[in-house]
Order: sequence, then C-alpha cells, then structure tokens
Amino acid sequence: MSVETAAETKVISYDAAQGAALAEEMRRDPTVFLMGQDVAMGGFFGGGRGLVEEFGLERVRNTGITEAFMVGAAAGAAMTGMRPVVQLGFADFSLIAGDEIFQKLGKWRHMHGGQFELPATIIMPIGPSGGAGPEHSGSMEMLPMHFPGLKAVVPSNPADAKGLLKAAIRDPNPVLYYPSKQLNFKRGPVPADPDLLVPLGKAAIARPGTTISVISYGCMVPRVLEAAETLAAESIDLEVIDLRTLVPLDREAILASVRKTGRAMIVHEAPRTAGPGAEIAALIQEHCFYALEAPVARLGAVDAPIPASRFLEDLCFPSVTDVVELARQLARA
Amino acid sequence: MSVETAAETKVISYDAAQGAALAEEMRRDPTVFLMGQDVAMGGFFGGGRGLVEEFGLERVRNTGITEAFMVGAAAGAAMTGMRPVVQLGFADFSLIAGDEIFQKLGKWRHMHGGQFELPATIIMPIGPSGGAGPEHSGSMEMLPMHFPGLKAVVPSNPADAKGLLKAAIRDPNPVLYYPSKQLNFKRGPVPADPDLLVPLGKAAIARPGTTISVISYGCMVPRVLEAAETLAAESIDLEVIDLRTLVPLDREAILASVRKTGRAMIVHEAPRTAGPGAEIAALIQEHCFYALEAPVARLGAVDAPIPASRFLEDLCFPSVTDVVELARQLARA
Amino acid sequence: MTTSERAELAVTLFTTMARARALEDALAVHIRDHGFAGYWHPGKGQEAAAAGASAALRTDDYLFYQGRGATWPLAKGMGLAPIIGDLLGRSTGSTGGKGAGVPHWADPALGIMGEGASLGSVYHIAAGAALSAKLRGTDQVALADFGDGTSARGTFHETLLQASAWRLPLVYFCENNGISVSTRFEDVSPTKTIAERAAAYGVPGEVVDGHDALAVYDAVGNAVERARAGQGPSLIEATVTRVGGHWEGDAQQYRPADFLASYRDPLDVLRSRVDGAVADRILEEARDEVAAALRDAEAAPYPDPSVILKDVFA
Amino acid sequence: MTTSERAELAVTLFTTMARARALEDALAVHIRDHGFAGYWHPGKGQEAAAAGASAALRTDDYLFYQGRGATWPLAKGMGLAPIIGDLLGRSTGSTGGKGAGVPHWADPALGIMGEGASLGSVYHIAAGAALSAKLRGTDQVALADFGDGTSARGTFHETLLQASAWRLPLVYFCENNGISVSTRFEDVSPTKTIAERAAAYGVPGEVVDGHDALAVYDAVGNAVERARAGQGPSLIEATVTRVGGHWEGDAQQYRPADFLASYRDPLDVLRSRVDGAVADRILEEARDEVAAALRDAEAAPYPDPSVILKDVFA
Ligand SMILES: Cc1ncc(C[n+]2csc(CCOP(=O)(O)OP(=O)(O)O)c2C)c(N)n1
Ligand SMILES: Cc1ncc(C[n+]2csc(CCOP(=O)(O)OP(=O)(O)O)c2C)c(N)n1
Ligand SMILES: [Mg+2]
Ligand SMILES: [Mg+2]
Repeated sequence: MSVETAAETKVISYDAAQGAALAEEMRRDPTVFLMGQDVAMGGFFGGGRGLVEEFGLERVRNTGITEAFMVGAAAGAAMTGMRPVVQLGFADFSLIAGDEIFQKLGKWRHMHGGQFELPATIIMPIGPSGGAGPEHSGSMEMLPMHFPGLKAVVPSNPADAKGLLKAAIRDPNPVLYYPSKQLNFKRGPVPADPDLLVPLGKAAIARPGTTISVISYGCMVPRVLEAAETLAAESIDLEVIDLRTLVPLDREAILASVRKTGRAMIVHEAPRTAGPGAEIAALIQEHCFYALEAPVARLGAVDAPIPASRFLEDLCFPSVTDVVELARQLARA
Repeated sequence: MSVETAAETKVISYDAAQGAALAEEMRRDPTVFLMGQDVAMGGFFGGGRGLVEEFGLERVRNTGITEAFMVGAAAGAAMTGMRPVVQLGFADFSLIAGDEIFQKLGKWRHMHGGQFELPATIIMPIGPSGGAGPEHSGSMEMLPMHFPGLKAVVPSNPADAKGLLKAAIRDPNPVLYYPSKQLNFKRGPVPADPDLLVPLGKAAIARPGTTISVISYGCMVPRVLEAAETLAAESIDLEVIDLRTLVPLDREAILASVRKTGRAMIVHEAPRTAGPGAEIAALIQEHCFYALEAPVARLGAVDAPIPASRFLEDLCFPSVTDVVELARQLARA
Repeated sequence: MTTSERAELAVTLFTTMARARALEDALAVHIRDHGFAGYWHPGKGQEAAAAGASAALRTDDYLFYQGRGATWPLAKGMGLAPIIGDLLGRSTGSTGGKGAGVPHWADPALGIMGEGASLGSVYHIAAGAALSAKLRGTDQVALADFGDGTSARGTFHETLLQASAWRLPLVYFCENNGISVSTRFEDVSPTKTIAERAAAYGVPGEVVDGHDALAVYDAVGNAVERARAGQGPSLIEATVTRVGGHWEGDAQQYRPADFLASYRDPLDVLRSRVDGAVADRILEEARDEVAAALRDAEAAPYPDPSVILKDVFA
Repeated sequence: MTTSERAELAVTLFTTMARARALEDALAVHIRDHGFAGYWHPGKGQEAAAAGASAALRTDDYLFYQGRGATWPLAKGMGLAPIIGDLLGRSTGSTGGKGAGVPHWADPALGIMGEGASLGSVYHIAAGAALSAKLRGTDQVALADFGDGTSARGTFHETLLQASAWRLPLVYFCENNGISVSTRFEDVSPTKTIAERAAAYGVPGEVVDGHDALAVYDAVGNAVERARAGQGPSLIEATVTRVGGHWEGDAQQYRPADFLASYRDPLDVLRSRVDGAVADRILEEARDEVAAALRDAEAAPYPDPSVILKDVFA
C-alpha cells in the first residue's frame, strides 16, 4: 500500500503532519528523541504541540541557543544507539552548525572505515515566511547535494511531510529534512496508518503530461500544478515531477520523463545560480542530449539576499505567472 | 600593461606569491592587516614569512583557534574603515565560520540598504595536500556561487596568485580567496610591479584551441594543459579557459569559446555533483544549445569524503589521464 | 557629573524611553488593525536598559544591538521617520525599506551599525569594530548587546576570550529578561548570572537593575571608560523584564505565573527623577510624534522592486 | 584501591606509555627514512596524560581523543597492528587504512569513538554520547580530550553550558602543553589556567601534573565517578609538555628557549613506582613489539581503491 492509495486519511496541516510523524516514531521506538529550541512548546512553527505531554522533557528536550551543540550532540547520540531528531528553527542555521552537519554527521561513518551508523534527522525549515528577513529565509538544500554523506528531503504536501519524516527517522543515515515554511499551514489528507512511509529516493509524478517535464520540489510543486491548470487550456501539458528527495536523487524518474517530453524545466525556491537546478540541468543534458528539443530551463529565487520586507520578499521567488510564462516560451522553442 | 606582458618578473612559488601580495598591499595601505592562526610564523603553508618582521604583531595578528571570531571580526573591522585579510588554515573551516561568511559578510551591505562597504579578504586553501584527511581537503568554492554577496577567486599559478590577491584586497567587497594547496610549491614567473593587478571577473585563455573548450581553474589548469599536449598529437586541440574568478563568473569568455568549438568540458577539484561545473554546464546549454555538438561533460572529485591516506587521496581527483580520456570521447561524440 | 547635568540626563533618558514606549503602544494597535509587514519582537519593559546603555556611548562609538523593541536606534539618535519607515517597509526607512519586519536599522554616521539576526553573530562583529578603532588609533568603543538566551552561543566565548587577550575597547551588554522565547534562563544556565562568567575571561562582570536607566547608564559608563582607557572589555548584565510575548501575537501559553514578579515599569522608576509636569509633557509629545510619524510612514511609498538586486555588491 | 592494585596499575600505565614511546621513536625513524603516508603530530612527552586518563575509563565508556601521538587508542585497548596499519594506510588499520595520516582510529567495541579533525568538534559529540548513556539509563561516561589551543573554540562553551545544565556524564580533559602550533597559551589566554573557567559553568575544575600518570588517573577517576553518579561534568586540565614539533618535520623556528623548562619525562616519573627490572623488560618488549608491528604493517596490503566509495552511506 502506498501513501497515494492509503485507506484511512485525516486532513491536517503540513506542520501538524510533521508533529504526527514525530509522535508515531517516538511511540514506536524508545531511542527516538527530539532536541531544539522551545520544542517543549511545540517548536517555532508549532508542529510539535502535544509531544512534551506525551513523552516528557527527557525526550522532548529544550536546548539553549546552541545550534552547533545540538547537531554535534545528535551525532554523538546517533553513534551510540539513539535516533536523535534535531529541530533547528531555520535552515539558515545550518551554516552555524556547518562543521557539525557536513564534516561530522556526513563523514564520521566513512572516515572511520564504516564502523558507525549515524541515524540522526535534522529538521531545518527553508524559504520565506512573511518577512523573516535575509538570515531566516534561506534555502540550503543544495549543500547536501555537493557535500557527501547526507540524505536530503523536501516534502511538498502534508502526506509527504509525514511519510518522509518517518522514513528519515528510520533511515540508518543522517537525513536533512527541509520543510518549506510557506507550506506550514497548508492542509491536506494524510494517511493515519503509522506504518506507512514515503521511501527516500523515489520521486512522484505529481501530474502526468506530455509537453514539458517540470522538475520541482517543496513549496514550488503546488505553484507548478496551478500553472499546469492554466497551461492545459493552451494545450501545454506539463508533466510535474515532485522530487521529494534530493539525495539520493531519483535520476531515473527525471530522465525517463525528459526522454518522453523532450523539454525540461526546473523550478525551486533556492537561489537560481548554482542551486539544485544547476545539477539537474547538467544531468539532463548529459543523459538526454539527443532527446532535448530545447535547452533545459531553470527558475529559482533571485541571486540576492531576501529583504525582510514582505512586500519585496514576495517578488524574490518564482510565481505561478513566472512558471506559466517560462513554460510557454519553452513549448514554443 | 597586463600580467602576461609584465616587464620585470621573478620566479617564486605560488605560496610566496601570496606573501608578496600581502606585503605589497600592507606597504601601500595602512588599513590592511592580517589575522589568523600562526600567521606570525608565516601561516600553515608558510607564504607569509617575513611579514611580522616588517609590519609587527599589531598588523600580523596571531589568533587562537577561533575561526568564527576571525571572520566576524573581519566583518566588523571592514565596515569601520579597515581592510582585514583573514587566513583560515583550510577552506573546510569556512563551514565553522559559515554564518559569518555567508550570512554576515555576504549580506551586511544589502540588508542594511547599501550603507556599508565590507572590503575583507578571506584566504581559504582548498583541496588535498598529501594526506590532510577528509576534514582538511575540501573544495568549498561552490558556496559563494550559490550564496550571494561574495566574490570568489581561485588562482592557477604564481602570477595570478599574486595579482588576484592584490585585486581582492583592493576590492570594496568581501572576497573569498581560495588558493589550491596542491600548487603551494609550484614556481613560476611573477611580475615585480606592485601596481599590477589581475582583475576580478576576467577569465584567461590559458591555451587557444579549436576542438573542445575546457573550462577549469586552480590546480586543474596545469593538468588540463598537460593533457592538451598529449591530445595535440592526436589533432585534438583543446582551448583551455582558466576562470580565475568564480564570482563574478566570466560568462562571455565561456560562451564565446563554446560557440566557437561546439564542445565543452569542465574540470575542477571540487566534488563533481552540484559543484561549480553543474552551474557552468547548465549555463552553457542554456546559451549555446544550438551550437553544441555533444553534451557538456564534467570532471570533478569523487562524491565521497577524501580519505586521509595519501595512497587513496590521489585517486579521488581528476588526473591528466582522466582529462585525456574524457576529451577523446568528447571529440568523437 | 553635576546635579544639573544629572537632571538633564534623566530628562534625555525619559524622552527616549517615552518615545520608545509610545512606539510600542502604537505598533501594537497598528499590528492588530492593519496586519504588519513582518515579525515584531516587542521591547516593552526593557526600555531603560537600551536607553541607559546607549546614553553612555558617544555618537562615534559603535552600537550593535539585538532587535527587541526600538529603543536602541532611538537612543543612539535615529529619528522616528527612518525607524518606522523600515518597520512598514517604506522607502523612508533607514535601509530604504529593505530591512523591514525583523528590523535592520542602521546609520553608520550615528554609530548604529545594524543587526545580525542569527543571534550571537554580533559579538565578533563588534569586537572587529573595536579592533578597528584600536588599529586606527581612535578612542572609539564598541558595544555588543545580547539577550540571556544568546549568551549560550559559542561566539560569546570565542570573542570575549580573544577580546580580553587583545584588550579591545569592547563592552558586552546583556539584557537578561530571564527568558528566550519560552525557555527560562534557569533551565539552561548552570550559573545564577551571566556576569559571574566574566571571570573566566579575566574581565569585570557586573549585574545592574535594568529597570533603572540611570543605574544602567552608570554601569555602562564605567565599562566604556575602562574600554576607552585601553583596559579592555567588560560585561554588564542588566536585569530586565519582557512584558509582552516573544513576538507580537505570541499566545504565551508557556508563560509562568511569576514572570512579572520583579517588574517595575522603567518609566515609573525614572519619573521620580524628573519634574512631574515635564514628564507629562514629554509623554504627550512622544505620543503625538509617534502618531504623526506612523501616519507619514503609512503615506510613504514602498521602494521600487529594483532595490532587491541593488547593493548585493559595492 | 589496595597498594598491590596500585602497583599493578603503575605497571599497566608504564606498559602503555612504553609502547606509545617506542611507537613515537620508531615512527620518527620511519618518517625520516621512508617518507610517510600523511601528517603526523608527535605526542612524545604527553604519554602520561592520555595513559592516566584512559585508565580511569571503563571499556564501555566513550573516548573522543584529539590526535596527538597514539597513546589514547593504545591505552583504551587497541592493538599495535590496527594503529600502525592506519598510520601506514594499510588494510590492517582500524579504519581499513582509510583514516591514515591524520589518524581516525576507532573501535566502538572498545569505546574508541574516533576523531574530529576540525578541532573542538568533539566536545558536543562526546556530550551527545553522554546524553545517549543518560537516556538509555546506562552509567557510561564520555570523555572529551582537547588541547589548550582548542579550548578557545566556541563549542567548548556551548557544550559545557548545556552539559552542566543537563548534568551529563561528561569529562572535559585538557592537555595543556602551553602551545598551539607556534602560538603560546599565554598570548591568547587572559586566564592562567583553563580549569579556572569551569566555575563559569558551575562545574569543578582542577589542574593536575600531566607528567605524572598516576596523578592524572586519580583526578580523572574522581571526575568519572562524579559523572557516573549523575552529578554532571567536570574539567580536568593536565599540564603537559610537547617535546617535539607540532608536526613531524616542523622546524620550530618559533620555539622559545624556555619551552622544556618544566618538562619531566613521564616515563621517568612513573618508573620510580615500578620495579626496575620489570620496567627494563617492559621497555624492551615494547620496542620489540613495535618493531614487529611496523614490519607487519609495511608488508600488509593497501586497501582496494573501491573503499573510497564505500561507506558513504550505511
Ligand atoms: C542563532 C539563532 N538561533 C535561534 C534564533 C531564533 N530566536 C530568535 S529570538 C530568540 C530568543 C532570544 O532570546 P534572548 O537572547 O534571551 O533575547 P530576548 O528574545 O529575550 O530578547 C530565538 C531563539 C535566532 N534568531 N538565531
Ligand atoms: C578548527 C580548527 N582550526 C585549526 C586547525 C589547525 N590545527 C591543527 S592542530 C592545531 C593546534 C592545536 O593546539 P592544541 O589544541 O593546543 O593541541 P596541541 O597541538 O598542542 O596538541 C591547529 C590550530 C584545526 N585542525 N581545526
Ligand atoms: Mg531573553
Ligand atoms: Mg597545545
């Protein structure tokens, strides 16, 4: 049974879906515990409400403002038999814990000859959230694509938010889990079955189509799907691929789609230059060169810090209109 | 007069060329000063020998093991009228000072409405150096390509090492200067003229050619040039572009060359996946799609931590043979 | 300081605090009625700390504040127009309306050096400004403001160690309101105060009542004098009270019953040092000025979207 | 501990240190004659600190060492074959020859948890292991070893604060050799010792003579006991001497004349507690064992290059 065909579902928010995943996994496995600032009150975005009542302050641990500590401690706990989940307030703080994430969590196993497993999950919300400013609106998910040893996940809807987080927690490897803050309050049907996971490394065809393969993930998936509705009326039939996982990347799903459509564009919330779209575009042209009818196109955030002003913030990220216009160009090319 | 046509030159090492740039700029401008671990003894790689004797301990400041402090303090000093140069021992430590580099140095000007200039230079040696291990052999230069507000430089020879460092120090923006450790002891002619800079943002045609455009930088440039000699005998005529600067990227030089040759490959020391080569390949296919006779090819380090063993280390990076073989394939494609 | 100078100082401080308070009250209403351009972290109750500390600085001293309330830029000389302009994202803001929401007010000419919103990132930036002053041979001082929660960051340690070894003209100023979002200081700190940690760095540490602007002024004044004289950093910890939520709109279900136990309104505390009629007039003028500035800001234009790509590089 | 147990302990410690010293001497020759697979940071002179501290740990306690010399893995029970195997990059190493050069010796079954070569990165990893023990309800203890230079990292502060607030079973063990590459401790530290900074975290701090293995054993033993009893972290600072250069081959032009002033060879110090004939035999056996292990390692194969892509993921 897959998430798509799950019998019993409940309509909850993306944020609450993460809370549900945490609760179920903590119930199932006593080695799972949560650390982060203010997690006992449910975290900055509230998804973890109720956890402290059920699991207590030992397993739902409020930390100080010590991001490097949290991630480093998670590495230490993970290599000694626990399954820590760290909640960082904002993905931007992965740069505060950069050594811990990319040099320790990502490398400890390899550099010690495979003697350790590090089943840690780091939750790091990405993207804007109505004026959080240049240091709290970042999309950092291209880092684990370049630096080895870390899996990376970006859910685009409540069901995946739950199923991917559960899979991340159960994975024997460190997983960076990047919820998109713009989706926090989006609601949707979520399977109730506590044994249902969304497997890491498998993309979803969010919409089958024939004209253009649009490769996307996170909060851009609903925008692309909205654009697809508009474009359908113009006989531009988007095939929308929701990557779900960036590491491992589901190359087969991407390449199979592009071989079929002959046209591809990538849409993400991260800055355009040297973002995930760069790798995906490079990959597509490497493997589908002779199938391509037009260059692979990319949409991403501006290559500038995101202003704290909500008025300006909105203009920094790809809109439904941007997707529609680029798709029109690409269909014509 | 350009570096290429400089009248008077002296044969010195890549490392010593950096020391010469520092000495000249400190002589010229009293606001330039140096901070880092053991810089008073010449730094970990010795390039700064003699500086403390000439400029004293106030301007050649030994710090403790405080990478975040050094870079943060450089930001503070830069916004108040100084031109700090920070020497980090290894580029890997940019992940310790990630918040300071990418969230502060790179954004302070923009997020405060353009009211500040931050003329700081951060020197961060990249790549392997004979067994320094997984946490000391990193190539981090793709970070400033994705995160805005920082210029980024990777010199491939002693003359550029000097000229680019001087340009970096004089630039009103924060510049990340990434010397390649593999080149430290490589010697070459370096212009003596203290007013000669290598401008940021201009690539060099290291070897003109007609068959394939090879885009490279840093320590891979000499390897590519060596491969070009072998290939010339087979009538494969490489055009070798030495980027020198990754931000700003000299797009015109890259695209003009590929329009001419119709074939392109990128060779770098950084891991292959989602590295600088991904952005450059994506860019090339965007702009030269109809000129390309074959997919843009990429060579980079393995997507794995670099083992500390020197025996294994050597196998992790593109070799002259790798370049030769890939170029042969590409010429045939 | 003469008695009359002291009385004058009290009036100055009271004026700053009255404007800061009027701004807090007006913003609360504005946010309730009109929504808001971003995140607001109210500073109500903490006005005396920022006002007193800032008054101990010269205009050319460097201020690095942590963004709760708006007392800091006001106290250091910024007008209401640029402050509110930024808050509402208008082009009249000090950043041209870019740094709205989580505010990034700055004016280098006033020594208002901006904010780093990854908390704990300004310790070393402030130390760098202090180092710069030392290297340039000026007698400027840099002040790094931070909260109790932010004292846990590793940057606190790196910087104070290095600044003490280098005897930099740096003042660490802590606003200890006993809480970090919902996390009580005593739950994350093994020591009763932050000031007592100063000994680990060989620098003086002092706790002062942050509800009393003049007491704060005196304590910071001593630290500034020490720094200016080349004797290195000090740590001043002002005990304050966060009257409101962490952010405007915070439901504060976590809020402990005793949280306001030691609160005294800093305006009331200072009022006893100021002539009653003068105080009333200051309060009224402050409300009027804020109301007018808010109206002006609402009428001011948003910046042109092209500013997004401006100033990435110099 | 009875007198005879104490005598036995002295023999154990002397054996560990003799092997560590023999390895140091053999490696110096090997590096001179054959070049080397990587960086080597000699630990000559510091053997007593690692040996004494490690002996105070149980096998199932967690050790996070900083990579100077090879006493730590030896003392915690690793054989010469895996230690030298890694140093020479051979498949017989504990990491299968991957972690040669800057060594990454590890053996989880012996509580040898590996190294983080960005210095100061193991404070919180060790604290995480301590937290894990606490949550799993075992009485294991974690020890984080670090140098004087590494005490400046912000991670020192974040972790000790949090570990103290959480009363984690953690021992901070500092090997203060007074220098970090070429930088003297007194030039970067405003305090005379690191131990005195422990008060800032509400934990005990103690300085011990690191040339005396038994003294180190006793001090660390107390800290371990405290941790095991649920009373939280302690900081032990062992005063040691770096006899050689920072790395093998370091010309040490920076080396101050008085640098060896307080040095006493830890083997000489401990020898007085051990029967002379026994000591001589131990020293001789150690040299023979090391020579044999080095010969074996030289004959052992390099790992297959495929290991480069192995174990990136589990
Ligand atoms: C490095 C970092 N971690 C977390 C946050 C999120 N955050 C914003 S304010 C805050 C609480 C700060 O507490 P404190 O320093 O005591 O200041 P106060 O809010 O009480 O004024 C937190 C955790 C942040 N901005 N930066
Ligand atoms: C974060 C970090 N910064 C710098 C280095 C480079 N480095 C390697 S050893 C060393 C000196 C360490 O000094 P100390 O902690 O006193 O240990 P010792 O070498 O004296 O044993 C330095 C700076 C590093 N490995 N990691
Ligand atoms: Mg607080
Ligand atoms: Mg030392």
